[in-house]
Amino acid sequence: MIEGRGTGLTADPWATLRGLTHARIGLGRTGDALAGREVRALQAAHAAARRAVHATLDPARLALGEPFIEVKSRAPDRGVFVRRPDLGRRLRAQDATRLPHAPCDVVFVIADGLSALAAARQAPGVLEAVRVALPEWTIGPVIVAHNARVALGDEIGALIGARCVVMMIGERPGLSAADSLSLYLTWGPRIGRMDSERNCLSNIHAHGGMNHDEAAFRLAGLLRGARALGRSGVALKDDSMSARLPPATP
Amino acid sequence: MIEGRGTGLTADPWATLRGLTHARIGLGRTGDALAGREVRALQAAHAAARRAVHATLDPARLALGEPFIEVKSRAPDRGVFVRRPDLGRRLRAQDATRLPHAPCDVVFVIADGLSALAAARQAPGVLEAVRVALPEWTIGPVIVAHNARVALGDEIGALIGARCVVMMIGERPGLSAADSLSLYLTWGPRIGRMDSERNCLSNIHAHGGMNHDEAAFRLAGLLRGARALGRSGVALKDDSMSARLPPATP
Amino acid sequence: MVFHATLQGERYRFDDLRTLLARASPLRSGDELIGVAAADPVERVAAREALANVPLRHFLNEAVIPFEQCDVTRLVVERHDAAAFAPVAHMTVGQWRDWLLGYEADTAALGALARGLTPEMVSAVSKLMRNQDLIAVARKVRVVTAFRNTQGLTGRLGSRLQPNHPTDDARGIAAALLDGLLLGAGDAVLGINPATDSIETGMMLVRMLDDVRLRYDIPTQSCVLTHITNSLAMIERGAPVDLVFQSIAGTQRANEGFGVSLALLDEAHHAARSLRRGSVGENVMYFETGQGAAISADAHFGVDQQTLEVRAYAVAREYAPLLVNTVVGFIGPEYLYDGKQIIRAGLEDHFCGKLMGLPMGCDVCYTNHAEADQDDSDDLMMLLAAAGVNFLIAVPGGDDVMLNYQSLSYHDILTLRSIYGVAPAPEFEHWLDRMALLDGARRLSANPPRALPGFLNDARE
Amino acid sequence: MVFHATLQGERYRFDDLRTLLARASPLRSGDELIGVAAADPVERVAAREALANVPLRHFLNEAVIPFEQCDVTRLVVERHDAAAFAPVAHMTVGQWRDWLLGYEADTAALGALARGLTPEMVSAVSKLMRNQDLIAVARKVRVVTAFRNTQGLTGRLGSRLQPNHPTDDARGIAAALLDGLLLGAGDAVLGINPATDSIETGMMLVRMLDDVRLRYDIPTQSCVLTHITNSLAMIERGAPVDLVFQSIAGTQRANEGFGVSLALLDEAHHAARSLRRGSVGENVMYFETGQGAAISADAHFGVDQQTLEVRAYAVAREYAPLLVNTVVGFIGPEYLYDGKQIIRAGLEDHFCGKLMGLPMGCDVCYTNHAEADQDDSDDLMMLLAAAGVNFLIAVPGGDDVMLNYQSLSYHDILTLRSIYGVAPAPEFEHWLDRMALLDGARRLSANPPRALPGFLNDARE
Ligand code: B12
Ligand code: B12
Repeated sequence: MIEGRGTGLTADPWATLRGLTHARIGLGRTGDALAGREVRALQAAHAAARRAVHATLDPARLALGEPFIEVKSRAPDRGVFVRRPDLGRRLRAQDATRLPHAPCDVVFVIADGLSALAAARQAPGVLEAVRVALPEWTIGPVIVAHNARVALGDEIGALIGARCVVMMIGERPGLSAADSLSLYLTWGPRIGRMDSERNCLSNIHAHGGMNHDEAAFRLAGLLRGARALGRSGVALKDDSMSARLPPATP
Repeated sequence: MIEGRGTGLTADPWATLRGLTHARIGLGRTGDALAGREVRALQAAHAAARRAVHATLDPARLALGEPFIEVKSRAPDRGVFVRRPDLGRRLRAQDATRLPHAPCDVVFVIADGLSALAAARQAPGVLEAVRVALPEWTIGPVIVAHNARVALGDEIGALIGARCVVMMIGERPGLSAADSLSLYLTWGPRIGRMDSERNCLSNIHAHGGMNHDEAAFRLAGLLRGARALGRSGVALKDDSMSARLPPATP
Repeated sequence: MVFHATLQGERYRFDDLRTLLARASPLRSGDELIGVAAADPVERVAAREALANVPLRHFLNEAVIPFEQCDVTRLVVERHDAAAFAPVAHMTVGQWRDWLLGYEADTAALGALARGLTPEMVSAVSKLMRNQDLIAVARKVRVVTAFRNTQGLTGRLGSRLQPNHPTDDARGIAAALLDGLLLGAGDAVLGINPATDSIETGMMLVRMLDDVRLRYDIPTQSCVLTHITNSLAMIERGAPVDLVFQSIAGTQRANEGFGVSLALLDEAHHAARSLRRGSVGENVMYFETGQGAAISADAHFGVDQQTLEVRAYAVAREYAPLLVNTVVGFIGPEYLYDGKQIIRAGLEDHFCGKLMGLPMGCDVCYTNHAEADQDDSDDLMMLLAAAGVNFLIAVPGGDDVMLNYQSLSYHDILTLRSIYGVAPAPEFEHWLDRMALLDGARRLSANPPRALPGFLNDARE
Repeated sequence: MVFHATLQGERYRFDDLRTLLARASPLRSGDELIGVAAADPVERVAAREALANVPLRHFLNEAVIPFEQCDVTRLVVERHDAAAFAPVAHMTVGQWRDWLLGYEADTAALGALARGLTPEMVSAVSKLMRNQDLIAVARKVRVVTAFRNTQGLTGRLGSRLQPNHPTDDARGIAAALLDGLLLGAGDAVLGINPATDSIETGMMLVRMLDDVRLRYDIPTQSCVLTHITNSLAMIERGAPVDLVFQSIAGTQRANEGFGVSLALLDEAHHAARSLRRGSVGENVMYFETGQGAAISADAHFGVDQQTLEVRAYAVAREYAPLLVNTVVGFIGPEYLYDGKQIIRAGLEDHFCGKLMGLPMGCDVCYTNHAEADQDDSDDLMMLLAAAGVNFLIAVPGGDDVMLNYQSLSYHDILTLRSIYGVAPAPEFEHWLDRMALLDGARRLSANPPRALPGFLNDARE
């Protein structure tokens, strides 16, 4: 009754299909249940993903090649951060007063979110590509934020005086990708913005996710759309796919 | 379908029986389930019992009327105590060196165990009655022990040089009695004694449990038996019931 | 109104219904986060005692969120059916709890009650219930809905097949879809969360799902779980949309945070029904909810997260959905800290949804920042099966590679079928038979990809 | 032997089988207490990987506690049945896990295996199983035993009626006994834990239980759960002893701490059987076990508490018991910290006991110093019912007023009967019928005390 991956005797009929997705398809089965090796593989991935949640962001290892400003939210550590999203959405007092007022079109925040790994691995690459895609935009100082939630960008953007803020933030780590980044774009950032007033690009990572160039391309499209519309959010759609042929599926 | 306690209309057929036990008999029922008021009553009792676990023993309020020696186990607080029975079975270093060598027939230890309340409410009364019941025995200094498990008596008894140790210790709090005391008697106390080498009298409390005089009477019987046998434990039986008529059922 | 209870010699005071409900709720991190949880277990029990004595009628007079500030409150008030409420109108919350567990409260009686209940009543009574009570009552309720098959029948357990992919790659999704179909999942819905917000991608996915359905003549429905405005756009552009999806919450403000309004839901409901794509029924909406959403959107008005959740069900039932599921462990430990809180919330949500008259399903799941693991999911799925849940969500191997969390696997559904003797929707079961996917003992065979030939035309099989 | 595994680039080493088993065990406070738990979740998974690769045969060569130091080890070695072991002899632990879950491993195959298994094999495989696996396999196993009724049949769930009293007051006990019988509990055993250690009191209680049984002609068995030496004394003095009870543990040393030896158990077994009091069967022993007992007695030899628990089952099966139950949540948070650990351990114990060939029941319970509550008990009782547990313990209102902990209530057994469609032992069910305690729907009526007239002769009824 055990079939699927690695039974050895017959050629695995799932082999080709497995190349199409990182999803756990065609798994070995016994009776109604998953084969033991799959259960253990999932447990191993779980243990690793849980470690990733508690990793911290080391700006030195970002290799940004440009100056940046480091800020922290009001959540003092990773344990509190996980339980207190409210604290992760506000700058601690000393950082709020320290941020320069430097009006610009857009400010980018590299934020740990729930995966510092994601910020470290994806954000610099995406940022570089975005700069190229937006030659005419004035871009504010890069901010590196610790223990940050998406809405922390609202306060940062407002203090800087940016027309738009882009949070480049680590998503909750998954089993297949513990380093997946999202970009959250908020036009007219200020404390109290709702999620429906933002747009999102997610799943930026190297395990079958969106690559840096694609992310930058889509983000640039969204930014231009937001500027034209005068706002971001539900009314603004990601129609970058129609903008070019053939559609990219990495 | 709801019947039992307090339905009002018909006389409660369980009323008399309920006088015979503190057990939750004849409870209201609905469908297969307990009536809601019984579920809530249990939850209320649970909340109270959990508080009792974390209560601490205040020797001043024991009103012992005689000198006593206070000792602590190696468990620094209630939280650790609950998780580390090994620490609750050994004296902390400074107390081990402080205890006098004072050979005697029996030493009594008033110990919080899992209910400081039980020790406070029952131990002094039982102790008083035991003294009366054992006029010929030499009794060592009373010890008051914090964060103590039963086996802590082995070390205490050995250091004092007592022929026997009696732990008067708070049992895990129950819903109906959060202040139930046990007496554990160990002949020839020394570190490493097994539970099969002790005897136990339990459920000493005022909610339908054993009263202080009864406990003292039975303990005296066991102590005499242990002395005669030269040991305590499985070989020694509590046959105090046969020693008198009528049998006591408080 | 002010409520009181005396417990263990102490007198407790609760300033209003909202506070009383919050203090009576089982411990959970979301309520702690917004500071409405009981200070300790004794206060919690005192609140339950006080709550037990509140007449159900009182809930018709005291709103937890003012009428003027929230259209969900207005909806509840306006749609309250006094006739349906009549059988329990004279009861307190405590008496009602006992009535619900009584033998007379059978499937018919409970079904007739739904429209007479407000979310706050239902939330209140759940707080007086142990886990076993939530299960025992919920299993007596049946909510049957239909589109291309019939969901919610006795002895049945539906499953949503969720073949997500991080870049919405059509072939990657098809591979995961095939995996699920071969394992007998997908009668509740073939439902993809698209990774991107692109309407074009959405159209492509809707078409692809519909093609598969037609090619193999599968009696099921499909859904692309994009924002409702995108679904409307897709319908306008002629895409074959079966079900319209939306995440909803229990306050007007939280729904605004999701970019939706009652009017928008109404519009979408009508648009989807106008397509007349159902064969055996006309339930066209699919909603997801989950404790914590309104708190996360800072739109909670000091109401406990579970009461807010049940208010979302009041929104849902306006639109006669085919499927509603709580995402329970999905939102994270910020709101449900560990396995224990997730299990309790899953049972509450299912119970409350069913009582409100919804075809409740559940996404039995946990995130990697929560204190939970597969054992907790195993427990919850078994308990929900005992409670007669309408459907459960399943993904390949239990790992969603796009949403980054662990749900059930297709295999878990098989396990539940064996242990609880339940089957998928009858129309779908018949299809499994027709495609020879079942063995002699009516168990899923070990089906190689070629059992559904031509699925990925150009992938070698 | 030394074992290795490489996980996420790191190489892990486990010095011997004992260590490997301990590191592979799910997290629990008892293993942390003695310092044998895995250092972190990654090491735990690595240990499981290594364990999966250990051939079952290896367990016949490496003892976790030396042969010379422990009579339980000797018992296991001497009684190992190589013929019964043959069907799985070529497998690794990992392969065996998959085999157990496969469809071919049916009731007959699993039953034939029991005597070929050592406790360490069984413990090992349980560590590779999720909660659902423990349930799915256990429910395939049937262990049928009998005395005055038949326990363990398919579709049945037995219950122990536990009418304890803090001073062993005969009338107080009778009142609680009556309560339980009227609620249909007690087919597994009418079993009193005497508060005191007095043989005379024990005799009084045994006689009282036997009187009740005879007066109402109840097809069940009784037991006074005193120390085995007391039971022997009672038998000698002519008391009507049905079952002999004893707490047992998984090492010789721990059993010494309980004041028992294999020889003593043997003596008691023979003494009880010689009374020939059973009517439909001759299983006369009743054992209780529970994770943590050997650790508490400082008799663990560095072996994890779950493996030690399964070793206790090897002791139990020597004496063909009618009933065995783990007391799971009873011993306390020192060994099973919270609801999650208790639930997991309950499922493990049931699975392992069944696989070893024991008629496993469970005391679904928690103490007031544990991080657990009724919801956890509700969950575990439901999961065990799904797993096909032989019997569960029940006390009035779920509150044991003598042992100071919360077990199930008689009502909980009714709930399980409804939800899982199970009934008490057939002989006992027939008796409930005869006494007109069931209603038309075969549910327990609301029976007033007078339904069993004359129970407490002098108490007004
Ligand atoms: C958790 C989550 C939710 C939760 C959010 C609640 C919470 N407190 O966490 C719930 C279940 C409520 C939710 C709802 C929705 N979500 Co969502 N969600 C996620 C998820 C799984 C993880 C997000 C994360 O890790 N954030 C990182 C942490 C560090 O930041 P945070 O500050 O704690 O999280 C905030 C944001 O994540 C934000 N958020 C969550 N979803 C969405 C969606 C959009 C469009 C925006 C702007 C913000 C947003 O809510 C959080 C609280 O403010 C992602 C998938 C992924 N791989 O990232 C999808 C994802 C972001 N969500 C998505 C969608 C579509 C939605 C919905 C619009 C679905 C619908 N049709 O209604 C709704 C409404 C969102 C809204 N406007 O609020 C899409 C976005 C696609 C896109 N490119 O636009 C994603 C990528 C998943 C998907 N592909 O379906 N979501
Ligand atoms: C917990 C418990 C157990 C646990 C102990 C393991 C543990 N680590 O906790 C287990 C399940 C293993 C157990 C076993 C037995 N127990 Co016991 N147990 C209890 C209980 C419920 C609570 C004890 C308590 O709160 N202790 C207080 C804390 C602070 O101290 P501690 O150091 O943590 O606990 C130690 C003692 O409790 C000791 N212990 C436990 N039971 C017994 C029994 C005897 C006779 C002795 C000397 C010591 C002893 O074990 C613990 C670890 O060393 C009591 C009931 C009650 N109301 O007290 C019955 C109780 C003490 N046990 C009792 C009995 C009879 C037994 C058994 C002999 C049953 C049997 N037939 O095998 C066995 C063997 C005991 C032994 N020699 O080790 C009786 C004693 C009657 C009497 N007057 O002699 C009691 C009163 C319950 C009863 N009436 O049935 N028990």
